[in-house]
Amino acid sequence: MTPGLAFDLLLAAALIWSALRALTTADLFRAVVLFIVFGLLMALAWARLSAPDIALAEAAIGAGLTGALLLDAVGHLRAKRKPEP
Amino acid sequence: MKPAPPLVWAVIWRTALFVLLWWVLSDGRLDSWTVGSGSVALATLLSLRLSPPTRGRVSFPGLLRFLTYFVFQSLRGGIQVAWFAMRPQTGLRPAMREIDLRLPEGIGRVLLINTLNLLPGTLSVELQGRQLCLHVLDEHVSAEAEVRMAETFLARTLRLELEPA
Amino acid sequence: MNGMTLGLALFLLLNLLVALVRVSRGPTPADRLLPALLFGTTGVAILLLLADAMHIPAFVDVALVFALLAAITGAAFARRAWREERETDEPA
Amino acid sequence: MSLPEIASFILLLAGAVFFFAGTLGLLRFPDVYTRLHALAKADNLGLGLIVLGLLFKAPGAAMSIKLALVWLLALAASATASFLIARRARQHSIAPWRSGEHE
Amino acid sequence: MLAAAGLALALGHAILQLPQAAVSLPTQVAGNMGQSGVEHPVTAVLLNFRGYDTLLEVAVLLLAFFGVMALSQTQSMCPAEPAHALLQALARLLAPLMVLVAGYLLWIGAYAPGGAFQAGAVLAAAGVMLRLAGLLPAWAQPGRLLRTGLVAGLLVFVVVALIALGQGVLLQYPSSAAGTLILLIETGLALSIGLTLSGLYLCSMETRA
Amino acid sequence: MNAALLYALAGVVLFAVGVAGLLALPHLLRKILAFNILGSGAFLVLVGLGQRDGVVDPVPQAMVLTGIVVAIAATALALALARHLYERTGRMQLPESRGAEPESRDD
Repeated sequence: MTPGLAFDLLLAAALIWSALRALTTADLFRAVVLFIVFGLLMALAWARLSAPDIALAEAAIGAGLTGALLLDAVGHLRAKRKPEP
Repeated sequence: MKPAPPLVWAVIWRTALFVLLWWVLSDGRLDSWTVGSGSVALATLLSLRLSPPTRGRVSFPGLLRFLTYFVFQSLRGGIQVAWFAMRPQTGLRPAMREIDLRLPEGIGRVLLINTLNLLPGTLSVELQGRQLCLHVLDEHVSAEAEVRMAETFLARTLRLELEPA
Repeated sequence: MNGMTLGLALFLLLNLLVALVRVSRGPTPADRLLPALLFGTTGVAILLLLADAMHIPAFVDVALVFALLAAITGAAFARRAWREERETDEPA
Repeated sequence: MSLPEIASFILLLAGAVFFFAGTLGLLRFPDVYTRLHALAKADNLGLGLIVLGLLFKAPGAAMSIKLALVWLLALAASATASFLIARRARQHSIAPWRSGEHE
Repeated sequence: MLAAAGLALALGHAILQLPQAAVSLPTQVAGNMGQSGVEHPVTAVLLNFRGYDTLLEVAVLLLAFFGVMALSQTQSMCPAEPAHALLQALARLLAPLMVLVAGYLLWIGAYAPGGAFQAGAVLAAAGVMLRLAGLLPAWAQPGRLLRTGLVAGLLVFVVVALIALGQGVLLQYPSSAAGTLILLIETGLALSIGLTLSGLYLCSMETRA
Repeated sequence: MNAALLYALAGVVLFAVGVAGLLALPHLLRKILAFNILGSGAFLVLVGLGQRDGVVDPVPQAMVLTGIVVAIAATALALALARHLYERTGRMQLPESRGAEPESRDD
């Protein structure tokens, strides 16, 4: 097996794993972190697919916007949580 | 001759810096300057707007000495952390230290905090007034000596006066 | 030579994925975030190695964008997300 | 393999070792402050060595400076981010781990 | 769960069975590159061959932004604690660099990977960074300048399209001027994508009581 | 096995995971994450299939580029709507799934 193929296999598995964990883990903050990681891994996947255009867009949006938006939403939910009735 | 006002110098320096950066980015292609001149102008304007020019000047011999010190120290810092991480017993003896800074307020302190985060065994945790709270990996090593050393180098680079401790 | 560079990239990817254990171990939200911050360094290194191995210099630009924006996640976390006083947040 | 190629490879390898150490530190160190040490120092040194190794292969001056710029940006980002997170951790009164406590 | 697994299996099977495409798109694109006005195929597709996709995309972005803005106005706002000097210093340093890099991505788009979308995303990140450092006020009510910037991309696009329409077909530029026109359109696009994306963040985060 | 096809297959799995999550998870933030995963999967399929014979195809790449920007805009709008709902009702679920067990312990 060439290192390139091994890289692709590992990356594909990591993508699927992080997506699954982001949806199934019980903790909302953990889910958001895993989703951010998923987005950044996607940028690597686009690089391996020789699509630097998409890798650039995914990197800029994944690192600059998605994380900020989702972390903000999580903070909002935590700050506003009302005590259970 | 009167010294030039800081604004003119700031404009010249920053434009030169952004021109150099654009040259680096565009790999020196001449046809890039249609977009390049606009981008450099925008970046310079934004930079002047965000950080207004000050009278401070950088000493180049000082900068060179600081960079040598910085590279050498960050090598040491990386090796130290790697050593802690790879030992069978980490042998960490962390502690918190409070130190009064001697650098005056401003860009000097900001650079100091960033530098300390990359130096061996120190992590800045809080800065209130001139009091710096520092997390150290090994309580037996004098954190104060490290801070003083970094302060001296930075003060020389930025031509700043150190305040008494 | 290419094979070796790709092999190093593979090793770094493995490193990155192993570090994801911290996401579930915690214990504080900050600990969980650390693996995401790793992309600022390890991800950049992987991209630089890929640029060299695949002969696509545009990946250096991707790495540049990664490094340029790496601070945003950390800052957004410290300023916006970590607000509560409770720090242990194991799922009930 | 020529001499620059060998030097480049050795530097890349050394960089990978520091990345490994950083990950190890992230997993083994006992609290958030010590883990931030590992992240900020070992990984940045690793990236620096990898950039240095790639400089041997860079086609021109512009590309070399671009690679160095990437490293500088990563340094600034991780130094600031680790300060902000450590500060927040202290504000949340997370006590630093002391030697002798259970790891 | 089972249904999802079944879906995955069926789609995977379909993909593996898919016949080779009758028309080869890469060859078509390569054949028409001469008249596109740019040297990078992805940019040529985005702005010349399938320009109306991009046009509609900007419209969608604006709609989403207006949606977020409408939602944010109904809620009370309170100022967050001021950012630490260190974060402010970093933002002051990085924001001009982000602008420069955005300009670079815009320029390189004509020759190599890059273009208005990536440039817009980096510009938006500069906005997010400045907001996080407390250096940018919130956008409760965008002023006239801001509104103009927001629709600039759409406007430039439409104007160029109308001029071209006078000479032929919608969004088919004369190939002699295609390069300049595309640069013009891309600049407008990058600005308006950058403003819209950062606006999506700037408006949505000011909703805490 | 070629790399483009491998990523296309990974995209199929991601698509299915996203669909399942979108339908099955009650929490709105999770639904938004699932929607994004679904989208990423579809993008991977598009680009991966487009170049499975090794030739890089610019057409799907351009389409995915627009897709990514539209996806982030949709995400921001969805987050704003979800927050709005949360302010009004104190819940992060759609009204019709109120009978399902609440995922209120979300941290």
